[in-house]
Amino acid sequence: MDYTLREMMAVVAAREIRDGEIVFCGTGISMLAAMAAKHISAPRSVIFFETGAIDSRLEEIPLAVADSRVMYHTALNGGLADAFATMQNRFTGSRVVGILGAAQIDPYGNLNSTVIGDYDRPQRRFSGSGGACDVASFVGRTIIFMRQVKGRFVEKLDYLTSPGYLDGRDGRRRAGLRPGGPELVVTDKAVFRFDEKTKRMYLAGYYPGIAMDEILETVDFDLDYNQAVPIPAPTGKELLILREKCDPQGLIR
Amino acid sequence: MDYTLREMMAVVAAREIRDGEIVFCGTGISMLAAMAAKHISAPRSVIFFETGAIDSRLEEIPLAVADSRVMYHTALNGGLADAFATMQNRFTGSRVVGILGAAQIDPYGNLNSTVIGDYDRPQRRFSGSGGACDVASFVGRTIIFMRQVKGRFVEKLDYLTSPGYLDGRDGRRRAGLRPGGPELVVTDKAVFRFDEKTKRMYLAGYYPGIAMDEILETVDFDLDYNQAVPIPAPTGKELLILREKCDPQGLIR
Amino acid sequence: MSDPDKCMTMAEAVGRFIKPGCHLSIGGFTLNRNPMAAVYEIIRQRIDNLHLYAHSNGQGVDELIGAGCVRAIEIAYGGTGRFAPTCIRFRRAVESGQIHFEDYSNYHMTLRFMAGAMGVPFLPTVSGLGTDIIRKWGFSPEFREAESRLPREKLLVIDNPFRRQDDDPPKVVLLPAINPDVTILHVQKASHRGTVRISGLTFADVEQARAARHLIVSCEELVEEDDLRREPDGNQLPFFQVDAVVLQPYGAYPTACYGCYDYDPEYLNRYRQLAGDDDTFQDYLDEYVYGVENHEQLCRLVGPDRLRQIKAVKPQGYAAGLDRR
Amino acid sequence: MSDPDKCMTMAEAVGRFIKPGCHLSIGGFTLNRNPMAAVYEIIRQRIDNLHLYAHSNGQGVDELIGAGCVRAIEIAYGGTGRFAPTCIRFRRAVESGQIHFEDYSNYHMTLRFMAGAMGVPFLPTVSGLGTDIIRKWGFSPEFREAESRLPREKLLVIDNPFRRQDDDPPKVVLLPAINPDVTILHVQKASHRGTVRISGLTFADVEQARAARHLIVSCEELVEEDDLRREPDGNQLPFFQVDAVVLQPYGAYPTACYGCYDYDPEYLNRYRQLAGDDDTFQDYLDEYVYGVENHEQLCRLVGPDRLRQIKAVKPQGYAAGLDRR
Repeated sequence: MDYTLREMMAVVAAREIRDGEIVFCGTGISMLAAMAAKHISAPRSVIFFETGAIDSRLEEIPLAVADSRVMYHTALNGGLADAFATMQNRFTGSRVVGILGAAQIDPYGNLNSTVIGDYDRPQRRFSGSGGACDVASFVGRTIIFMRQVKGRFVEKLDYLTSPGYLDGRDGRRRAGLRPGGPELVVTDKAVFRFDEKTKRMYLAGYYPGIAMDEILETVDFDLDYNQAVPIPAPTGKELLILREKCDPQGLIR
Repeated sequence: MDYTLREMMAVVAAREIRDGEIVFCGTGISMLAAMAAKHISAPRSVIFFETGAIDSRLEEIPLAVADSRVMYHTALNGGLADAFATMQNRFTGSRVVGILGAAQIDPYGNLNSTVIGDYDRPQRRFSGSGGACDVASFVGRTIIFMRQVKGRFVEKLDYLTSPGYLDGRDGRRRAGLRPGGPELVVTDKAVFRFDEKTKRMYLAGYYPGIAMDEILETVDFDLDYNQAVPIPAPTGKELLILREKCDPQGLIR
Repeated sequence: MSDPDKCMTMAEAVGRFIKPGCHLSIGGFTLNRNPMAAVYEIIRQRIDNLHLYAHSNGQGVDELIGAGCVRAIEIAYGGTGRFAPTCIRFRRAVESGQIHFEDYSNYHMTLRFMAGAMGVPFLPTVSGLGTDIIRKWGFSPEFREAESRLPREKLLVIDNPFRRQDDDPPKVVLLPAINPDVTILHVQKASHRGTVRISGLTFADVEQARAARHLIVSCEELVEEDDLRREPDGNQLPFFQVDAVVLQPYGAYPTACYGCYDYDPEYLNRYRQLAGDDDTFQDYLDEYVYGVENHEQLCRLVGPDRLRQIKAVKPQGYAAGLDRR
Repeated sequence: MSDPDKCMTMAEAVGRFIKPGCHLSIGGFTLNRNPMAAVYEIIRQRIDNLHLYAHSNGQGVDELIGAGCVRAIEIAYGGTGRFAPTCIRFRRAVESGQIHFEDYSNYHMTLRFMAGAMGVPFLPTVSGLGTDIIRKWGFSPEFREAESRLPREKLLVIDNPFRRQDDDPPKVVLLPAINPDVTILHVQKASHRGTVRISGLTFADVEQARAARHLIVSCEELVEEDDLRREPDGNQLPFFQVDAVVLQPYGAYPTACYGCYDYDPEYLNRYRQLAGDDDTFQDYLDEYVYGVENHEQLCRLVGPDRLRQIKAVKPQGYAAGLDRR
């Protein structure tokens, strides 16, 4: 295998980004995916950071969404208030695809990036929402990066930081949220999507060389895996884009 | 008399502005007063426009608060949202003195700049609030310019555009407004203030050469005039400032 | 950078986006940066029944009303500074019952645009408590009921649910969001893609732009996207919020455009005179609006001398010493 | 222009405005423009029991917590990008129950500062409906009751009173305003009077500044007021909102300051290692914070070579090619 699993993940997500979309990115692999998408499938997509940078010229990969690298040659350098308003805005928000990550995900694509254990006195504390809850509440659709390890795909989150489909079906509508929600979960082993009606997660694809069991044993809830298909490995061109155009220093890889 | 009544009005108001205050101005005579204050009593006062200009270098008198002349050499060129937030802000708002004008005033310093007659089908329509209602709601104190003619000082306004003391005493508090309210009314004949307790208007002073009757016959409500004192005419220095520094083209005079 | 070029003529932009009955807001303030080329084009295309949202957008609003394009207006201030302390055709239309109207304050209207831009149903303020702006509603219940895009309430006063201290406000006024079908701005610079740079005060332009479904931007100068990106801190709107870009020198004339030209006192004084009477106002429209095919022709009609007189100087950004009587 | 000169040293500014128990917010975001010189001075002056309001103010917040200055924090994100996906001392303090904490989203915190800046008791959003950010409150009722400056409710969900159309939001979340005693920013340029110019992203600095009773601004460069006024469109804060101006080159170090210098990967990597253990963290503080008298000395301690490596280049505004592993 001449690519890393993180490269595979970035490519799989990049392929999903549509031309002309506004791509909300966090740090790390989500940024790599958004950068790659501009070279692969979506040359007119716009990279957009919650810190207020729009369409940055990313000559080097930023190590945080506040990295000065996101401020260079932008269409606009605003602030948080502008950025989140653009996502909450009824006209622009629906054109945004958000890329998120989390510590835990449940069958309906809800995310936990706050705590493992009790909220008040957690076993393990994470960063917290940042803009994730906002993005998940506002935008047209989201793509979620997860690590495919035990304890991450759980029946019930320890803390629901960012809304997916809540309790499924029209759960978002009932809670007062807009349409939207996760479209795709990308891990280091597989890809998951959500049933159109029930909004429950199913296995949609698995990577070359990954056995089905490796996936299923990490998922703590009932999972439909009958629709799963093999996902093609990154092409040479895709890898070249990642390595030469997006992250030549290998900071994310 | 070697000065116009408008000059007298501008000087009287300018004398009231305290050093270091942020002076909210409208067009016309209020701008002249604010400009003059910087040369007379309040060199460190800051002229501030609802359009978002702060501390403009007014080399020529603006003919509107959006005149490009207010945008030159400012500390900041913002917008309406910034300007009104600065006044509504609990820390900066109390440092602002607002200068307003109106078509009608009542005994408690409430102002009408909207209509004479019925609101829906008025005899006479005026510009409406603009920022006046906001300023009157937010800032530490206001100074009001009025013309001293029949029909302007009325028992009951046809439309209450901008709050003074509402129905007097703690009327502002009862309505949910902050402290503040008008401190001074300056007309082309006289100066009025408000009783500390009842918040009702009284005659505080009259201009040189003005007979008491000229004032009283224009006021449609009971007016205490026992505390009225003569107001000194503009000094030569004050007139020089107005004519040479503030409005050399005589656009307002 | 391969986005479609959004440039078009004003006639195209107005024709494509502004329909009869459309909910519209225009940028600028009283006598500065009103998108007058667009206003005149709307009048020429005789687009009517417009629902206008205005804070203090003086001259443009008055001409749209005068020309009969406006059915209803939500407004804070109908004035054009010293040239018309109360806008003349606005005043006449209200006094004669020709338009539906409803009054707000400038901050109220700003908050309403902000709410629309932010995608929230309302924003709060403490402005206006105890006033008739809160008590008296301009639109009738029937009008509101029929116009399904309007909120049922002009505004609402609620108790402050977070009140704890004595000096916390006991009540707040909630102002409903505005989302116009179209906002039109006139700015100094824009790129073909639509990235926008405004110099000087921005008024409520940015909020109005972001609140709208469609945005038309006319500009004094069409510049390369790269030029604007060399100093992105100075830009106000990203390209993806703009639908049409119109290169329109003197597009704010006869109002001012900071850094480019001043307002034209002669035009505005003449307007005031002619607007005072229905017949002479019709003459004004016939000569200055219907009588020309586009804004370039209006500029030729007033002539190069006049335009030279109002040319802005540096560093002031206005026509220093201009005779403004 | 005769305003009093607001310039003072960081020791004076911190000593004068920041008191034990004070409600504080700092500017910047994760690893950019944190007012680190001020943070280190607060630690050196051993000011404790601070109530911190943070969105994603990574490095500065983590060091204040680690040094024991913080009693309670309201926060959206405790991370410093790739150098610490979860801030290390923050994590430890929460896991060991050393601080009171309460979670919000970044937009929630931004709105709370905006509300404070605007002088309204709350602002609305549709973010967070259905989540534990709304259901689970971090501060206990007793803590809230005792802290009379906190709102009684973390936030409130209400029905949208303007709902008319099906696609209007049925509910909104109201976020209570924050008005810190002090906000501290680090910026590129300020004048003696206090007029402020920030280059690059402003994050939530302007809202945080305007929400506060007192504002301390440290700057890379102290410039003439007139210089800033030649292009006032680029300024963010007027002088009358600023209480103290501190000339502090490298005042954001080891975080970045766009256009001036980058973050220092070596410092931040070392910090991560040392912060992971209570003893080595104490060593870190002893050497880098308590062991120096001021920020100039810290800069000397890390040495000119390191500062040269992170120097920003033009036009990028960061240290192009910097080894950031």
